[in-house]
Amino acid sequence: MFGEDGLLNELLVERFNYCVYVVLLLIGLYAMIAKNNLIKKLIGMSIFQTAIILFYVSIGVKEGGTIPIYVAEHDPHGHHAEHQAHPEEANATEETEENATTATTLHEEDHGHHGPRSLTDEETSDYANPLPHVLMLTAIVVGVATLGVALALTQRIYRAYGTIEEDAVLAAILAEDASTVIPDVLATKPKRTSSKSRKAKKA
Amino acid sequence: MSENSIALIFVFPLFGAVLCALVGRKSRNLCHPIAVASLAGALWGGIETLRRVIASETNEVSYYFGGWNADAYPRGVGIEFRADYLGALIMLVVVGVAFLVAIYSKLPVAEETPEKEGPFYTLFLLQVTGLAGICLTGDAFNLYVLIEVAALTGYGLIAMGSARAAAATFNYVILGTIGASFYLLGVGYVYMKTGTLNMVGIQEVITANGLADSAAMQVAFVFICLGVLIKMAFFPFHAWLPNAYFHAPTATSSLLAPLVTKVMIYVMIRMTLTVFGVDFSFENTLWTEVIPWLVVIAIVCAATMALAQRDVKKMLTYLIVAEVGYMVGGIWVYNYYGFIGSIFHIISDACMTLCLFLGVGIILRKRRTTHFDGLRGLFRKMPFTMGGFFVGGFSIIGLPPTCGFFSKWYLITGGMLAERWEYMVALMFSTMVMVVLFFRLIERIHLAVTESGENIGHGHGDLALPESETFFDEAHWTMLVPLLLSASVVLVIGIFNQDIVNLIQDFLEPFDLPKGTGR
Amino acid sequence: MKKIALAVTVLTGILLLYAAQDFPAWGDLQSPASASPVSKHFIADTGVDTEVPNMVTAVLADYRGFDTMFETVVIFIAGIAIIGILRRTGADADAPALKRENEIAAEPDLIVTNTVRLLVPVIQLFAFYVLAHGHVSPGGGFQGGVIMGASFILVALAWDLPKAMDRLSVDRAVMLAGVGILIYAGIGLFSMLLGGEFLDYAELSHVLPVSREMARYHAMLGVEIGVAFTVTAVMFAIYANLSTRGRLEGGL
Amino acid sequence: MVAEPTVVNDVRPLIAVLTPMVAVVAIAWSGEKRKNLREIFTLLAGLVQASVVLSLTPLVLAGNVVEFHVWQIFTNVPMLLRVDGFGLIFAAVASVLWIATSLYAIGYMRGLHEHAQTRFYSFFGVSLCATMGVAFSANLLTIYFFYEMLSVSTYPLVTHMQDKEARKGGRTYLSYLLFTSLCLLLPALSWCYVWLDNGQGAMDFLAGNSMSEQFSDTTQIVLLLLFTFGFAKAGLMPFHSWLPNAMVAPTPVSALLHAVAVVKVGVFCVIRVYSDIFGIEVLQALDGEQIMVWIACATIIISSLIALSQDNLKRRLAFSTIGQLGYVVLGATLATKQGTAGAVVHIAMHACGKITLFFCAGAILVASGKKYVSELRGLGRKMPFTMGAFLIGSLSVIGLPPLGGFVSKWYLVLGALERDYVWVVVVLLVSSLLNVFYLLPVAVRAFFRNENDNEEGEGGLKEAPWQCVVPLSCTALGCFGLFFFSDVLLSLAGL
Repeated sequence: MFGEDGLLNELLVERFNYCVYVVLLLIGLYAMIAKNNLIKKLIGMSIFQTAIILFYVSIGVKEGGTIPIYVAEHDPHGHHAEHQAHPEEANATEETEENATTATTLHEEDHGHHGPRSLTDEETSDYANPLPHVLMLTAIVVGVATLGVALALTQRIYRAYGTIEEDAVLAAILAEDASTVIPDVLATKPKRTSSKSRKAKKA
Repeated sequence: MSENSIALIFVFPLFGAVLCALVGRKSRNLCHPIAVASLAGALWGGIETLRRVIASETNEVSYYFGGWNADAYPRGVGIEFRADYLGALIMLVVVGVAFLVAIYSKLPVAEETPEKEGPFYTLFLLQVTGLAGICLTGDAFNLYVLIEVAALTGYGLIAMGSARAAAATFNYVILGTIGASFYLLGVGYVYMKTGTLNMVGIQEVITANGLADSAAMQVAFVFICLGVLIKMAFFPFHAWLPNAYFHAPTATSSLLAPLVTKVMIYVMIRMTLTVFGVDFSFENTLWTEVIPWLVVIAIVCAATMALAQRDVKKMLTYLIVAEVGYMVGGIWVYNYYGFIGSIFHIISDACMTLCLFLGVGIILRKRRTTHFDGLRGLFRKMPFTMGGFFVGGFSIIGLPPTCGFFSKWYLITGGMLAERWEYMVALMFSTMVMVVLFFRLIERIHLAVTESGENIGHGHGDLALPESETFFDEAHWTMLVPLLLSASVVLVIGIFNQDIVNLIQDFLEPFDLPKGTGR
Repeated sequence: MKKIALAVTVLTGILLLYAAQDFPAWGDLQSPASASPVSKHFIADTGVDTEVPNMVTAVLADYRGFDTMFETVVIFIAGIAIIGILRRTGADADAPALKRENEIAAEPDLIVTNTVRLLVPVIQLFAFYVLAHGHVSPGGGFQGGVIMGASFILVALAWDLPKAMDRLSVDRAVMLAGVGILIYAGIGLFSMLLGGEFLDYAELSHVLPVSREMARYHAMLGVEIGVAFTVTAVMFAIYANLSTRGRLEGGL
Repeated sequence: MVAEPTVVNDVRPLIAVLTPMVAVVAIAWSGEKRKNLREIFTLLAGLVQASVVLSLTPLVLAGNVVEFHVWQIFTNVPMLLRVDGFGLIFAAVASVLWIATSLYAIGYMRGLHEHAQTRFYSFFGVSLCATMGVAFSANLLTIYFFYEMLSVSTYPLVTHMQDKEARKGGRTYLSYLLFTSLCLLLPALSWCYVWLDNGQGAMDFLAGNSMSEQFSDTTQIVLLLLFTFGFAKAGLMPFHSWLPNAMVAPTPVSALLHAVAVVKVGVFCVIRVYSDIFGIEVLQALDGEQIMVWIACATIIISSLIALSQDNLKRRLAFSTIGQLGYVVLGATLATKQGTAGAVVHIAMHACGKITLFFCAGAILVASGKKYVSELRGLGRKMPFTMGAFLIGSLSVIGLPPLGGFVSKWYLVLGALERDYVWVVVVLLVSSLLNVFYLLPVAVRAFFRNENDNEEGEGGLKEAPWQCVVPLSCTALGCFGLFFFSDVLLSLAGL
């Protein structure tokens, strides 16, 4: 696994992104567990989640692919718009398309319909995979929400214990525990009756 | 409407939640009826779904959101909800438990979190939405989103209690996020190697491409399991659970304690059976030899810790951790009966934990404490409440004919057939611990003895309890009825376990799990 | 704790690196994720299915619209949970406000307020642009909503919270967030009532004078607006609660 | 199994089981305020139950079994009630003695002004329901259900006094019974259930014995041990000490526990497993099965020796019970027809004898407040009926003709001889001698020793209330009756 031609080289050169995410993730994980300050823990949490986002986005990359938004020639509305508003421009694109190598016939057929068409395999390889991006939008949102709630908790803890250091909070909680007396429900009742009877005697 | 029953399960609570948020500030009293009504709707949808699953030929019903069905589009383009017996049963448990807790929570919520009814019921209903969704979703990433929905609502619901609850929740947030992130990472690996997020799709690709030996897939499995284990409070990762549930408001702990850990075990079953497949999950010695021993340690340690508690509610939280060990063990003994036991235990444990937590909530409300010392003579005051509570306790111990007996029965059978003696010993040990725990409780509740052993009242003549203590003081009906209902559900599930087990067997049949030993 | 953390970190690192050897090459066109039928369908057929040029938006709001609905719900939950956690009730509410050290009861700075006065409309206009143009360019409900929320937060920063709350009170924000969810889920429910599955926007073509594909296109705009409502409102509500520890008064 | 018995479907077994439960509802409804009504319900339930059970006798004597299918528990394992001869003997003994115990309990509880009598009668009813269930169970799982039900429902009875001692006794009681049933019995049951996959229905008591085909000898021995000790109610050593500890209970409970319901349920279950799950032939053929005989014999001898040293009358009787239970288990382990029959009949004989003894102990407590053997001097003259009954009960337990105890011991000896276990016969004789040593001195002391010291209030000592005396006289007469009508029992037991 650690051969000279093996992992290290491969990791550092070919899979640099993956390495970066691993490092970030470990930093975040360590901070979440080891840090004493609650806010620092949360910073670790953010780093941790960011690392995962980086990883996911790396999956979606395609060599030579662009962002997953249709370029004008593939745009389902592009043709309508071009034909109606800018006929010359549309013709120009048409020419470049015909010069292009891909799927001319299909394209012309599509042209006839003036509607959207399905992209060919080779065309699809020009776009990055949109799915990881979508997933990460969700993950980001979840991360933000978690962070928000965690910050609110931190404030609540600070309000109650006046500190955001974990060990200090723990010490405060232990002190609180030690001072709480369990109310013994049954034991208190007879006293009350006896005080009543005492009153009765006085009367 | 019937074909949309799956959607109804969460449409009702979702709209109910928003409604609660909207009316919550102005007219707080409306929130409770809204919550109960929307959960009743969800329950109807759930029953309808189960009915449809039973009626269907393949024993499963798929529902494609946005109409991206698998016939016209590649599988996994849209999000699929797939109700099979496993998912439908556990979803029904989730909704049913939530319905009972919703009725129950009228008084505790108003008293413990005053002026916060709106946010409380909003989060409550969304929690149910998330949990029910987890049981049905057929998409690995959607599962993550729903896990987070359940987790976030859980944080909010718990932290609405005291400052102590907030401090406990913080731990939960940290561990919960680590767990969910590990799951997310695992799903990322799976997606990278298979190119799909649909659970069935993943399984197909694993078989087709022979991914069983892939390092990335193995690590993905480890991460997903790790994440789920953290989320279900499996023993070394349990640290968040006892405090969080202990300090949570009554209604919260009554909802979360029966459901959250169980649903996560469902996720584990789903991952091992449906997503990764039996061959992948149970052939790799990297984890199949490790997890059963972890289970043993988990059960023994959790049971021992429960034994050390002097507070009912705290004790119950540790019992949950021990029960998690049972169910995980049931999966990893890798046997047909083990799986039946595990799945049936999810159902029965949810019901009996509900029963116990509802009982504890009533105790807390009456006595202002759940410490052992505060339990004396409760049986005289609230015979019905305590009767229901005892039924839950008997079920945890595993006495027939409560459902706890049957799940334990199948777990033991599974462990025996798989010749996992260490698991059986751990089960026996924890059973004994539970006997001790519950009869210690029963002794106090029933016999009115103090901690030091002195007796209130003497053996002869009437018990010399203070006069105020002898009269009958039953819980309010909104709290009592759900408790008694849950107790009777514990009994009914036990008595009619055969019907449920048949469904579980139908679900397990295609997976070709080992049924016997090499004896 | 440090030692445990170190051990956990090292173990996780080993696992991660062990897995890394099995990864497909960087940007590999043939990697399973890129070559899968699902991914291909998204790229090749988004236009056909929905007429939306931005695949991310289409996947987000339509193909995986159910995810996104719950994503919005997550935001909503965060807002509600923070309010639930931080709101003071009973005796807590009557407790006197903590006097912070070095508190300066200063008037808002003139330069800052005037700049903000000029900036806010522009920011809000941009938010609308990002929202509405999400179909054809990067953007959408979340992004637009965040920008919109930021404009309110900016007001609160420049003046103080009550000033911002004059425009959007926290109560109203909660309502707005709920309305956002209602819009999203309502569109889903409406398409269900029209005979499709939940969130099957194509069914809206029964009531809209457009084709099934264009119905999806327009419905996506609708749900994005719902998302934007929720995000705007919750962003502001989170800020308002966090910055004042749930007291909702005074500045930062 | 010689011939397949005819199966008759009848609801009467269910009625017999449920009668006490109905009575419990009525008792709880009557409550403390309507004492007489409550006790009438108790007696009424006992009468109904006994008559239902006895009405089944002709059917069973004619070679039928009566069945009632309640519901399906597992695949192939229904909750099934079935009455055969063996079950009927036990059910009849339990239900008839319940009437006696109820009557006695009325006198006892009122005499001592006990608290929480409603609870007492209620749980008494529940225990009876469980006992009936055990007697009529048709398979291992059904029997397990009722067995556990009995464990739990007798707990409030054992801890009835609610003091420290009761708490301790209750704890020991439950921890022994539940530990054994959950940790030994449950795995054994589950082990048996495994056979069901082969379609054998091996948990049913009527099914053929496939044990030897399925398991190796070692496994069978392990199963045998798990079952024998799992049914800890049988009081075999070393799982016996719950029994003396449970003596803190009120005497009617002790009588019920130690003579009728609980301990007999234990040995009943053991016999069921030996003769109907393993089967006599299998056991005979099994190597190492003698270990069970040794355990039973050791229990008999050791418990008798311990009984000698007990001064507390109830504790002495408790250890005597352990020894007598050893006889029953011994009969089952002998694995011969006569041995088994002896064991079955001994259940009835000992029940009748021992309940008499306990009734007497209770009557003495009610009348004089005395608990210890050493205090009983001269009591025989003050309480002639009670002590007379005690003498009869003692003789029956010792096994002298013409009392019931003789019959069962006779068949046990026959069974031992059939297996050529001469040493077992010796054990039986020695233990009978020991019985003489620890039981007779009680009666002797009561009748033939003058009271040396006149203490306060001794002069006014009279017999116990009639509700106490009548039942104990009846059961004492029953000891005679059983001897003369033992042929009915034997034919029911399959001889």
